[in-house]
Amino acid sequence: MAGQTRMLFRHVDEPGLASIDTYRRLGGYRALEKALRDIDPDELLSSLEDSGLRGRGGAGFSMGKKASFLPRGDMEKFLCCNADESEPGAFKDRELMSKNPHQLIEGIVIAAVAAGIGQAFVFIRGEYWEVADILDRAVEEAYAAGYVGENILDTGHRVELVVHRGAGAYICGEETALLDALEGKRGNPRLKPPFPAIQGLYGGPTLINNVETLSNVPHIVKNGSDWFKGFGTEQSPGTKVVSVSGCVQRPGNYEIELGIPSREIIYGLAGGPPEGHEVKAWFPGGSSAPVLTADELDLPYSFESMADAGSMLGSGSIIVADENVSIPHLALRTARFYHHESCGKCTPCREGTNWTVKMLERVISGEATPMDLDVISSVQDNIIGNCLCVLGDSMAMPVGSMVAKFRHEFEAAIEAGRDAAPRPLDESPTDVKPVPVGAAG
Amino acid sequence: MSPEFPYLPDEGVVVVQRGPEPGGVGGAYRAFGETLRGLKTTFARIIEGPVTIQYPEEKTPVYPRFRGRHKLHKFEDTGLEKCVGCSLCAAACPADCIRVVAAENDPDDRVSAGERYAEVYEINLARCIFCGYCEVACPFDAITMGHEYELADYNREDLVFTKEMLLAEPVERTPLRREGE
Amino acid sequence: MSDGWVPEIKPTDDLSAADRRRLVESMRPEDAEPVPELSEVDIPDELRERIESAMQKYPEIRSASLPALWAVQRHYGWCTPEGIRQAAAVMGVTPGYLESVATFYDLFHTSPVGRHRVLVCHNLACWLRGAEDVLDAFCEAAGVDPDEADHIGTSSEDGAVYLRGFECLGACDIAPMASIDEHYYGPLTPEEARTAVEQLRSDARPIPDKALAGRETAGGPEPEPDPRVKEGEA
Amino acid sequence: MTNGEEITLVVDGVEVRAQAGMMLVDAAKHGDVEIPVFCYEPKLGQPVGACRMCLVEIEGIPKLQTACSTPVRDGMVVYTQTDRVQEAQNAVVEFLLVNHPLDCPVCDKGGECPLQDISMGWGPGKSRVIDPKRHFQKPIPLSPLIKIDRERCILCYRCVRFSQEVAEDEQLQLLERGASTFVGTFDDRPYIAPFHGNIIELCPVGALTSDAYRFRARPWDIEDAGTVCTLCPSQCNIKLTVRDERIQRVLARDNFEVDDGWLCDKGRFGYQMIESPDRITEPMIRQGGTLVPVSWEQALEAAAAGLRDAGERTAAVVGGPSSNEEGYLTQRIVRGPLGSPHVVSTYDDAVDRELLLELSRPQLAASVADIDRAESVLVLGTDPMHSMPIIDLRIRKVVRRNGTRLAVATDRPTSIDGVAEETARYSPGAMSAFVEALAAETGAEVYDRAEGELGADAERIAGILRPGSTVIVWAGEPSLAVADLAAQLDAKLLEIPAGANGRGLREVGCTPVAGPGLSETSTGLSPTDLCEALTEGDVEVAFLVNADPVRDAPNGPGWNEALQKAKFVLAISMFEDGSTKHADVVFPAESYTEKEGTVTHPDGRLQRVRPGVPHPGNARPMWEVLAELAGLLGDETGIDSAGEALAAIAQDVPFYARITEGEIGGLGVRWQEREAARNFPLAPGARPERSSVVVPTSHVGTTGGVPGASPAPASDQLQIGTYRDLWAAEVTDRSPALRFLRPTQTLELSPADAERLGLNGTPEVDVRQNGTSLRARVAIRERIRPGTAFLVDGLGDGAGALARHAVEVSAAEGGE
Repeated sequence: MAGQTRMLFRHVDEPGLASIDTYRRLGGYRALEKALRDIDPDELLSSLEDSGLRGRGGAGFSMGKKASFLPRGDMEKFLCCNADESEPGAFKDRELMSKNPHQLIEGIVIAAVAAGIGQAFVFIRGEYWEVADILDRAVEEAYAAGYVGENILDTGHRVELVVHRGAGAYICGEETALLDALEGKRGNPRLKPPFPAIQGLYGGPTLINNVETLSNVPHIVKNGSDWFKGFGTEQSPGTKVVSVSGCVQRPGNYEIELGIPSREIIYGLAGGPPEGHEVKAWFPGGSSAPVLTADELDLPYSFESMADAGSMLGSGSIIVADENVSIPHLALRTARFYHHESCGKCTPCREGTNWTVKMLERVISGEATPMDLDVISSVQDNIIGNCLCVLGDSMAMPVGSMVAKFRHEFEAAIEAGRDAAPRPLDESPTDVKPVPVGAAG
Repeated sequence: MSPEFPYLPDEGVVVVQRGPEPGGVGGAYRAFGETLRGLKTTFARIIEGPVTIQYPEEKTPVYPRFRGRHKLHKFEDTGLEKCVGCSLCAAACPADCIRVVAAENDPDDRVSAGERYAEVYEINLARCIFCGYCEVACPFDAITMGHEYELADYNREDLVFTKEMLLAEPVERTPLRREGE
Repeated sequence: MSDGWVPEIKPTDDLSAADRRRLVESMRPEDAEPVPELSEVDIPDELRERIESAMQKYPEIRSASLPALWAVQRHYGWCTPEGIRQAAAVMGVTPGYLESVATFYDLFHTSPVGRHRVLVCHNLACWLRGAEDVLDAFCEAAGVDPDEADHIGTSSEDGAVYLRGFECLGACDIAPMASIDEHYYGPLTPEEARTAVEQLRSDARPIPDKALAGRETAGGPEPEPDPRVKEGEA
Repeated sequence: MTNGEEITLVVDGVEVRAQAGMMLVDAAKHGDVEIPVFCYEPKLGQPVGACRMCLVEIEGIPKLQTACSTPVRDGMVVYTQTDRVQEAQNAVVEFLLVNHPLDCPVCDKGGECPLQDISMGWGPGKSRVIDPKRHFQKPIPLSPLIKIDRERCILCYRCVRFSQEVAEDEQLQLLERGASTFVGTFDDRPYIAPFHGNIIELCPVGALTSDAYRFRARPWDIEDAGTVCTLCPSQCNIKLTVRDERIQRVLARDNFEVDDGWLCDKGRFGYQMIESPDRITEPMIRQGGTLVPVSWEQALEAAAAGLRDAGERTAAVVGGPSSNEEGYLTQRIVRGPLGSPHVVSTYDDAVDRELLLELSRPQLAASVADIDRAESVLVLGTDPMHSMPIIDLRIRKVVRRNGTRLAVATDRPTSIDGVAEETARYSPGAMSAFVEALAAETGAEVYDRAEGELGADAERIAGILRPGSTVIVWAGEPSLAVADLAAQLDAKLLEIPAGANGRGLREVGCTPVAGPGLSETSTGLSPTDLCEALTEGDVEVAFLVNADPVRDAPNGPGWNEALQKAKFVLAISMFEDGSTKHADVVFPAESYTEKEGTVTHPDGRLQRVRPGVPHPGNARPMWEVLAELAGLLGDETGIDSAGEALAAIAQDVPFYARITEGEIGGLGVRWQEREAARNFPLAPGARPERSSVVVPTSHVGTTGGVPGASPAPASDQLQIGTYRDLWAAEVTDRSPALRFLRPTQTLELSPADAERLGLNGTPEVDVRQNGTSLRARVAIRERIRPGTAFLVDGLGDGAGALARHAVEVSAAEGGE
């Protein structure tokens, strides 16, 4: 099928790929051997930097550069693989880990060696219990085969790897919250600076990377950074796994090169909406990206063009809504998710998500007025940029964009809600009534 | 410089224009006109009867916004006191004559609506200047200025009005003065 | 006089002053929960072993709080106060600390739950494909209130099934889906939801053909390999 | 955090000078710019940046930054008033009020509420929220002392951070997540910890309120009166909230050099004792077996007559809470006109004057703030939680934030064991042996290095003490070894005295071995001997100044008998207690809220105690009464004011020379830092070559006190140590709020001993020694050294007399 370029997903349906023997038979762990035996860590690091590999978790920061921020020295340094994939619409890491766990382990070990790290963790979300079991087995195999542990392949390198299971909190995907959760605390984001690269896990320098990013590492090491740059665009080389879900015929993970038209992904690869339906709105980068409309389907799918369109590529998860979907309901569903997942540490996010949900509920129940839509918009503006981490913005941006782009639908929803449940306007919609004031004098 | 005496005519003498001679209609009007105009008001009031108020048998009427002795209020429906003992009146009082000591409500035996009620509420009327700031400050309209002004007493201590006294229906009602009266 | 705006004053709660006084008087210094003395807490050996082995895996003991709570939940079915106390005693932290952590995360239950835990995803992708109907079907079959299940989770009366509308489970490719006893199943129809509940009631493995574990990659069959992507050898 | 480098930044167009590394919020204050904050509180440690109230615009940074967590740099340009900033501030206030009820008129915080102030100053003025707010059960008791109203909580994290990062009890926690988060405890248990009252003061809204202060007053009804709490040696600086001449509450008055701005619950809620209806408010004379109120003239005359008759057979016991003035005048009366050398202010048997001088040398004295600067701290012989609670918080702070290395060497497990790098346990009474071993380990050659367990412990402890930057916080048996240890390590000493003003009383002459200013004087009887002499009749008159030896002395029953046998007892006391029941004349004592005078902190800081409320009933300033009494006995002191009393002390104590109330001021002054410290007397004679360990002889039981050896007690015996529990105090009994904390007698022993003696599962035991017996609950504690067990002293049941004795323990017979 046109459009797919399988690098990470190569041999994905090979039976038994998750076992070390199959993985090795297909060329696995050769990159690690090469990295440990033939390249010295500094060179390794610079080749990762040269490759231009950008973080696949959402922010899109250069992975090699991030690793080079870690201070040199003998202090204990940590690597955390962020496998807390909780963004609605994203499921690429699950597939990467469950189908090919050794690719990830190999990437982790190489990255750890390159950055002089001795202790690595995989923070996997608690819901992925099955995947964590697969990963646990793979780590055991890797330990047994000497790819992980005290003296890897007799080269004197040490990398310990622990799979740490989360317990259900979206916020732990935020890198500093992930650190707190890994330290056994409530997963609250920390203030930045200090950045994790300087002072992260247990106060030590910490490199945090996404599963997909680390899974790319063996390929770069094996084939060289120039080879890697042959894929994708100049700014973001390599392939990208795009998760397509929602109102499409073939939801799933598609590994593509960035820059192909979005229409090709949604209609070409994923089959587009069911017969007779049209795309009405789509999230180009998970539920936290501002929505785009059908008019914007022909934009090339890349970091830059999505940013130009006022949205973002994020983790590369496309959610498609067709014309049967009510945007106010979609907005409420989105807001509810962030309201539920807000950690509660900073005020604008905690109260802003909470308030937005209440207002959207009123929109749907018909207790709102069009003026409330202005309040909703203004509340989203008040959240954006004022929070401790990006979770608040993640709600404010899509909800704000929905109100801006589909305001007529919200107004219609208010009307419809009012007709369905008529109630006098002067009656307070809340159950809190002020104490009446008696006649004075 | 005063002229020498005896002075001569035409020298330093100012000639003054004199009014008309008395007599005639004009003269009569000039003599009684203003007086009659005054009497018109007098006779007009005669038919209204006497204006002397037989105080203390009768009370002096006051304007609606007259600021007399304070009153505390209760909710008509629940009978709870409106005052929650927030002490804002005491803070606003320029004469420092209000003393509030609050206490916690017992939900089983509620005095006011909130958590708090005024256990002690005293106004020292000997110090009060009846400025009405307490009324303005009150967030619950619990205290208002009434129309009672007969507040003299033999003992200063008796001028300290307690909550119970302020809550009680006033015994004496003072007639209201209407606009234009 | 105020301009008609009146502060919002609500009556205090239903706890009477006498009750409150009794509550205060019942509080003894020894009721506080500092770090429990290990010798005063009776801990099942298996639980203790699990927690201790988790503690060894990390540079700092507190990192073991999530694994310890998982162990407690495995052992008792939910994070019982007694279980939390036991874990706290082993780890040398206060039970309050562990409870605080436990209540932060969605997957820890701090109240009793049914035998089989069904988490029905109702986030965007699943919702777009009819998750609400699936959840309703589950609730109807289990005989629980959908609204309660949707918001806070609830268990069926016979204690067989715990149902909860869950935020994204990370399996939008099989939407609408559910996680049953930590295994993923989807895409589900309301009919299958009802079947699953019946199977769970008899403790059978539910709807096996819908299990994610047996599925192929959703991206379709392997496309023509890109010539640039080389075979295994370096 | 700051390195002292001065930098310049521009805040709202005004150039501001500040130290590099300071947080912007603090630096802006130098330019008179206030940036609103909720969660920021430097006392709680690193900023968390959670409330987002302090957002400001910084040139060159696109996003608004939190001023509470941004360290200032040279040349930084900051705007706090731009439209963008104001919009953000309005937004945050609006968000905070989404769930905050607007019930200010009933809220206890109304009028002194930061949320009110900030809403007024930085808020939008009007809320657009019409949606329902979240509901919780309204004020529920979080502990018997604090109520929590979760609806009002704005989740600023302050209280939780206090519990986790300052007091480190970790009982108070955030539960649930996001907008449902609330503050609570495990399983809804009460939050009971010795410092938990501080969260009331930390709370920026009315969510946490003091049960005792609830609805008692509004900020405009009250007056503040600053003074010093003399309930323990911490001498924390406090602020009394006074309404209608009654104390309504006690707040902390920040003094970094003393208390860091914290207060323990004893200091915070103990004020109720002062209003106790049981207080003595009139002078009284015993007539026909009962005390009857009389006029001051009669009482003074009777007192003077009693003292005059006894003359040199008088002994004075000055209690811990007495001020320097009271102590000075008492010893002046006793030493002057009466000619007696017997003045004591502690029940521990005194050291000789040389050792006293050695240990009190100004060069050796650590200030409290020295703990912050030290690289290692040794806690020796005491649990600061019970003896000087605020030090406990400070030690935790330096360990947590400065990485200070902490060693603890005590007989009983302490509350700071958990944060210590090394701990060592010795048997009760073996402190001196341990200190000698430790001194030897650090290189003092006059001592022999110890063998076996003792040696190993000493080596471990010595291993983490850093020479040149150590503070030794100690209490217990004074010996030259302590001074030698300090000398070896070039360390500084902070001794925790038994009484609240123990150091001051000693320095103004209330010790049998030295006169005012630790001058040479004829030596009086030590407390134990004094008790015996009173019983025997060698001393006839006891003059008790704020002292209750029957309760406070380890040998309480002995003192009871001694006072009963005494011919005449003059007591100055706040309450009728075990000692005043033997008194012939009683003067009403002042509390620290009524007193005027000075006290000396254990680190040598003179502080002023100032009256905040009037004297109850007929009570009078005690300096005045004592000066009058001195006059009646023939010593015309000429003291007519508290200031003159201080001047008299300054004259007699050379190292306090010329100190005045003005110089002491609000924050106090350490005498070691004044010029006059040079007048500190030098020890006479050369230092003895080898220490003669001064062990309180009379307490030495069958096994205690033998250096280096603690022979295992017989198989059915335990060696007893006692400790003075923080709550085993009169203030606990007399303050209704604190009464629930009164400890019950508890025998703490190790699991091994419990096993050995078959006490597992036994709720109560009888502890017997040589005919005396007392009943105690059983508590099994992991960290207790096998063979030893501990009882609470100060409960009035004579447990103190068992200290260092081997006792027999058996399950209680009969039950209650």
